[in-house]
Amino acid sequence: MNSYEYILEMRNINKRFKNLVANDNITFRVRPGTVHALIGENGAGKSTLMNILTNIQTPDSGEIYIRGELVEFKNPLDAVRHGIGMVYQEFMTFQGMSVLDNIIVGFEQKNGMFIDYKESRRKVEEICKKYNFNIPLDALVNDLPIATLQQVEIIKVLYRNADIIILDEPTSVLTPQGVQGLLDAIRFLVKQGKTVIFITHKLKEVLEISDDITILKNGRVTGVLSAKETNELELARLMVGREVMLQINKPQCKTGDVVLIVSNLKVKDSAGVIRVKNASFKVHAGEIVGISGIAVSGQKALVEAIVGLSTAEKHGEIIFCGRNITDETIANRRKMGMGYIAQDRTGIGSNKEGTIWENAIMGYHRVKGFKRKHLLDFNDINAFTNKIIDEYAVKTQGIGDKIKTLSGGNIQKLIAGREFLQNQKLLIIEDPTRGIDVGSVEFIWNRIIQMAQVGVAVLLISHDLNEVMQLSDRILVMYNGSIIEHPNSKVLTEEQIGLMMLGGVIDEVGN
Amino acid sequence: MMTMLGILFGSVTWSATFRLSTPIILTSVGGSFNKHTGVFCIAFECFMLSAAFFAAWGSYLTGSPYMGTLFAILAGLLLAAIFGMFVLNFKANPMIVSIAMNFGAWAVTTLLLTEIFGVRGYFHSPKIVNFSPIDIPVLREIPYINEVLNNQIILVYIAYISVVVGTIIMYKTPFGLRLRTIGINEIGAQTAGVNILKYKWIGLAIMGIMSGLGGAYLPLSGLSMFSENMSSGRGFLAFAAILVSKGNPVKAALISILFAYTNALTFTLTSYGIPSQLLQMFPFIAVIIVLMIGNLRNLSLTPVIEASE
Amino acid sequence: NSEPATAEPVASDEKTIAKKAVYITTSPLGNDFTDLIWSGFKELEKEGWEVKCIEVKEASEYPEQIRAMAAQGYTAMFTMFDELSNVALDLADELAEQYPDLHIFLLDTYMEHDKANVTSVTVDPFESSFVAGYVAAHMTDKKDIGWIGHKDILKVHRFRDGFIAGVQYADLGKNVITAFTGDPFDPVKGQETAKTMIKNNDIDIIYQSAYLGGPGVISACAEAGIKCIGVDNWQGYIDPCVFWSAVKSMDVAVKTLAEGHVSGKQYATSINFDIASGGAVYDQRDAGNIPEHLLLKVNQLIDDIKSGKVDVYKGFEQYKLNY
Amino acid sequence: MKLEINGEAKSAMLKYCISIGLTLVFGCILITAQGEKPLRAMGYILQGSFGSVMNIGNTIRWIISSLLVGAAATIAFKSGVANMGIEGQIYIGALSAAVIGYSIELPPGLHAIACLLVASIMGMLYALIPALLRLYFKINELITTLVLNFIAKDLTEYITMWVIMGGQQAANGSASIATPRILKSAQLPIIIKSTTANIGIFIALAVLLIVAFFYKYTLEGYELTQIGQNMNFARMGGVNITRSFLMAFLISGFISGLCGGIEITGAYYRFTSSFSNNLGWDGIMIARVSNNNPIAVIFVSIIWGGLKQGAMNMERMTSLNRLIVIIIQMLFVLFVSIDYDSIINKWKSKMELKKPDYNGGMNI
Ligand SMILES: Nc1ncnc2c1ncn2[C@@H]1O[C@H](COP(=O)(O)OP(=O)(O)OP(=O)(O)O)[C@@H](O)[C@H]1O
Ligand SMILES: Nc1ncnc2c1ncn2[C@@H]1O[C@H](COP(=O)(O)OP(=O)(O)OP(=O)(O)O)[C@@H](O)[C@H]1O
Ligand SMILES: [Mg+2]
Ligand SMILES: [Mg+2]
Repeated sequence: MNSYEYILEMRNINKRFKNLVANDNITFRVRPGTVHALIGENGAGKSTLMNILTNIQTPDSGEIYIRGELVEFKNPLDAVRHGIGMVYQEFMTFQGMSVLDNIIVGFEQKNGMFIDYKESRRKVEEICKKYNFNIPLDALVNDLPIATLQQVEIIKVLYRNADIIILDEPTSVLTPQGVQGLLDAIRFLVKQGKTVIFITHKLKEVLEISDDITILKNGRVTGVLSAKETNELELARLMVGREVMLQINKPQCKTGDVVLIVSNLKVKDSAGVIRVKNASFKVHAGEIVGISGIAVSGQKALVEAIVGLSTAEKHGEIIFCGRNITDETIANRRKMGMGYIAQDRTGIGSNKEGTIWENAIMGYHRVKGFKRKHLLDFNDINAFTNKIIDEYAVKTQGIGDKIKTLSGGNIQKLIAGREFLQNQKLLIIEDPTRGIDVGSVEFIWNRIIQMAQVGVAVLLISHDLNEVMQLSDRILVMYNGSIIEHPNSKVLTEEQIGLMMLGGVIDEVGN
Repeated sequence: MMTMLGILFGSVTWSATFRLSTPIILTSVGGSFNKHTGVFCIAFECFMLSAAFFAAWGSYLTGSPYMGTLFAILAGLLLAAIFGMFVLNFKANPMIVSIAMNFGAWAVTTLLLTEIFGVRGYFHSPKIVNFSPIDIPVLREIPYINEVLNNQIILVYIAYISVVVGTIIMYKTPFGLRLRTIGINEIGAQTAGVNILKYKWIGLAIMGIMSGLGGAYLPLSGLSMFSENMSSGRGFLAFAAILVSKGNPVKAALISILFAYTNALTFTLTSYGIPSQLLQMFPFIAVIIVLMIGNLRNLSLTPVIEASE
Repeated sequence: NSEPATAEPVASDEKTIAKKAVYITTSPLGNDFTDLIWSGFKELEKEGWEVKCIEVKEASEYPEQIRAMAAQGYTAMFTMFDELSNVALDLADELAEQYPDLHIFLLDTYMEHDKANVTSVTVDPFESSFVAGYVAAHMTDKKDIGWIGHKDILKVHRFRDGFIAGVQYADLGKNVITAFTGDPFDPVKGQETAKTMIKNNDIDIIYQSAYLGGPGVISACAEAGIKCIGVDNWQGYIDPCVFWSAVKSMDVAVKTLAEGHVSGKQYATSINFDIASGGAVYDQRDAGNIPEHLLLKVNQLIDDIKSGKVDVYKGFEQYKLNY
Repeated sequence: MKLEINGEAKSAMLKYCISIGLTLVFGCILITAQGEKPLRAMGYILQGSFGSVMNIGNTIRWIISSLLVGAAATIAFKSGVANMGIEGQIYIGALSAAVIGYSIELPPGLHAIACLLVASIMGMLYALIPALLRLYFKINELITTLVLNFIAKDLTEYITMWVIMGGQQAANGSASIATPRILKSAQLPIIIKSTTANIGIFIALAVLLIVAFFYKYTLEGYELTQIGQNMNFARMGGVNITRSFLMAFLISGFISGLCGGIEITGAYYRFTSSFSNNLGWDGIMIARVSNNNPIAVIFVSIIWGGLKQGAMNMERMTSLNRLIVIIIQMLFVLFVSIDYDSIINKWKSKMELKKPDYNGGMNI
């Protein structure tokens, strides 16, 4: 029915950042009414290509054809007018505004000079109805769970009449159920005639949902495949350029003494809302305990209380190596051997204005070795920083470089090195591989397992259920502030855990 | 002797409040628009002082306060443009630019005073024509209201109208919605098709125009004069109002009124022999108290510092 | 206006003292009082003096400016207002040693000291305010008279209390209402203070000593249609509502003192250019603004003050300076 | 580490060179417009600031305060404290020094030290107010410190006039609002005769060197830097944020108070109301111009002090107004604030785009 073969065609796109070639003569074609997956390592150039398509960035050279016609965008609005809409990896929500405002901004229905809220609302409601979304339009976006925010973002794109919808790593924040919901939504969108470009690091999803797959590596296209004719291993090889182990072989570790006991922990957030209710669990030396749960079920508050970033309510207890640390300072907890990898690697885990060495010693700068009395000991600092750089393969020019010149994966390796190389007793690790490519994921997973093998207790909190299942000896599920432990969590399937994350009850044998 | 109630609620205090708040309201409403685009600015002292000078000069040259105000607006716009050029185009640190401009404005207006009028300190001339008070017949019949609201110059009414108009623009129009998104999430706004740079410039322009109006009030409210440092810290008060109100025009106006009211009180209280130094501290202490009361719900006995925006 | 002063060596001849006068002021030219004083220098310039005005901005630069002008060979140095004069006094011994020809006149400053090369020169506003008070008491139709100053400081109290003393002396049962604007540089506050005072009280005359706030007070009086008394210099030019100005004839003082110094006259440590020593307390341009009989009374009063028959400080002894 | 210093130093040099060049150009235009010869005027500025021992002495007098306010602002801004209240803290410190200076008798030396110590502590306590408001009420210190400046000026004036002088004439009969003169024993020794250059310069230099050393080599300095750059990062690393924030705020107030104390014991010898205007803002500008680098603060202060001093000489020697120099100073600050790196990069990449032989960056 169409007079064109490709609804979107990007030809010979080139884009350079200083000396870095982000897109090297890329040609990218999408058939109408299909789901087209765009995959590749971190920094392969996926987002850049999409940013060029949405005119957030301008290409150095190259042409874009939409429905067979050459188009030239002058601003992001032009892209929208041509029916291109993108759901960004970092959601583009406006804190403190209502969902409705978030959706309509930039494309408000007008009534003379004013926003016609009535008409706007009617249009948004119409879309919600058509695509089966159920969203409270008057709620402030701050209060919404991530999955809902994602729906808001999708509605936003639909509201702008997009035909080509780009989803940048949409599944990394969702539970399995959430992922299924999203995939269903995508299928539904395609049925309605939309075209979807799907960016992800998760090859399973790629194979499940997409029709065609384009693979980028180092800014170049290394393969265009049909999903029916390929498999995970081939995709991984094309992405990384070598064979990648997608399944970690985790040896059974000997578990030792109890390192961490959390009992009856209750935590309120800054607004006074109870986020953790009577949580109790134990972590042993040499054991990896995974905690999974949908977003805002309390993991963040739990971790903050254990690490000491927030204070728990009086009646609960956190016992670390036999000592009650409920009211201890962060510094003391760290001194006792508690390491922490924060989920937000640039906001909390590192200081982007700081140098590599400044980032490498944080948390341990008061440890003997880094200091003599009150002075910093630069010999030791240099030695330690170089050790991280070597052992954790951090790609950098020198330890005086600013962190902001490192890529996300390298920052994460630096942080991991910092926390792992300190003879810890307990490691609290949040989402260690979020947004990181398969090569680096493999690296970090291996390191975590190594830590457990040498007898470190690991508490792993991840939104990626696959990660939790691959690494953990035991899996705790967090639901609505409570910890649910299944007596034999290793026998559970992804779907069963997913169900628990949503509040379902699974009996002992797994029904 | 007046009763305390008479002083606190009397028409004398309130009509003075009404007038004194005018320059601060005008400036802070304008600055609110800029605030929402996420551009930090404390150069209001510069805008107001320069605008005051040009208002006086314009009125002197043309014999019309309206032309004087136009001069002031243009001066405000020009300075906002200079500020924008440094901050937006040259990526200069807005705080340094603001501070430098504040002091530069004092030096430049003083120099202009010497160069143009050949005087130092102040220039007074009947040729600087003031706005004349407007008599609104409807108000004339209502006793208290008449004394407070009636017979003010047009800028006073414009200030209060600007609060309403500003609020409507900010919260009811597409323009306002888009503007507000920039300060919250710049890239997000960009993806919504908002031309960030354009909106930032518009925000700056509104700030310039409104500070120009605020500055024009000073020489043309009946004084027929310009004097060195005439803005007397009102720019900083406007800045404080914007910061405290987080860019909400209504709240900014309320803070401005608080400043003006506490100041107006002192004019009566000074006749009771209270040392003027103590009275001068009034508005500032009031704003700290208001902030403390406003933040009571944040009160925590175990102090925790959150990174400020 | 003045040519750059080349740093000539100080004349070595003992008898002749170079005719170089410098005016160092903390308050820039452009207000009535400093302008008035500067006009005294202008007179000197006409008679072949080299004159220079230095406006100092911050207290921290005072000593440096004083030393520098001494080093440039100025022989008659006039410093204005107490803060600056205090500093000059502190430097007096040091300067006396290095620049024997230099004499420092502390204008509008009263200070008790023992430095031979320093003379504190006052034109006490008390007397002119006293006379203004006397005039105001006669001119008002109301029971109360207003007075507005800038800051609640001693200097300004002299204006206020002199005025009150004058009103009391007139003995017409009038009462003075006082207020401060709080800020010497803010005319808007001057205006609002006056408006408030006019509305709160039934008055028809305000005497302003509000510095740059003064024009604000005057414009408020003009708008309300009441009369105003100006200060320092003749301020009738600002608005006709200023029917009287309590002037301080500082210009005459400057000229007399500078010329006296070069002609070898020795001065006491303090001098008051008061009525007794020939100072004027009002400007002739205002003479026609009050009824003739009152003018006669005023002139009589001035004569009485001159002859000592009337003691303006009666009841306000703390303001009496020991010359 | 070598690499960082070289790279940053290079771009800093470039920045200062371009700014000075631009300032000179605009300065010349301004001076010419005023009917003076730029070279002559600049000559007088140089002569006035460094042309003779006495002039150097007077320049030093300015450098002292510039150094101290620069240090106070640097500490605050480097550690993430928006202390706009340096001015107010100076006032409180100055008044305290004056009170100790005239009211008690102590041996020389000791007396001066007591004055400075009390001044510093009072400055620090005044900084404690906004610090506590931030800690307990979460009120942004930007507003409170700004407001407390105004309060400090009125408060010191009130105390001087009504409390110390009892609303009466000053001790020598003068009508200025001033405390009695401090005793000889409380005065800082003068290092160059006939000037106000006093040993405060050594104190100020020592303060800056200590600050520089502190941030570069000590644990606490490291922690404060990290807080200034990313508070959440520092907290995650176990840094006691509350304590450090308070510490930075208080040290900043302490140095501001010290500055006030040195002003009194080294230059004025008595507290006079409204004795300084701008010192606090000067500090913020100096710190920002120096990019919060304590060593750069020293150099910028020398330029700053020299300009201030030279400007007065220029005013005395030419028909020019000192305002010109203030404008020139502001232009310098404005030009230094420009981010030349990003402009040059932008410009470079524009030029590169225009290269016709671009082929995807294959041959880099
Ligand atoms: N602001 C910058 N200045 C200089 N170089 C930068 C800057 N930002 C990124 N780079 C360089 O770009 C490269 C990739 O950065 P980016 O953060 O986009 O990678 P990424 O896609 O997250 O990769 P990964 O997470 O797999 O390491 C890095 O080598 C980094 O040195
Ligand atoms: N604004 C920029 N300035 C400099 N370099 C950039 C910029 N944006 C992207 N890059 C670089 O371009 C390369 C491609 O980045 P891009 O974001 O497209 O990667 P990606 O494939 O989306 O990676 P990820 O999977 O991490 O999202 C990276 O090396 C990145 O560092
Ligand atoms: Mg990335
Ligand atoms: Mg990406």
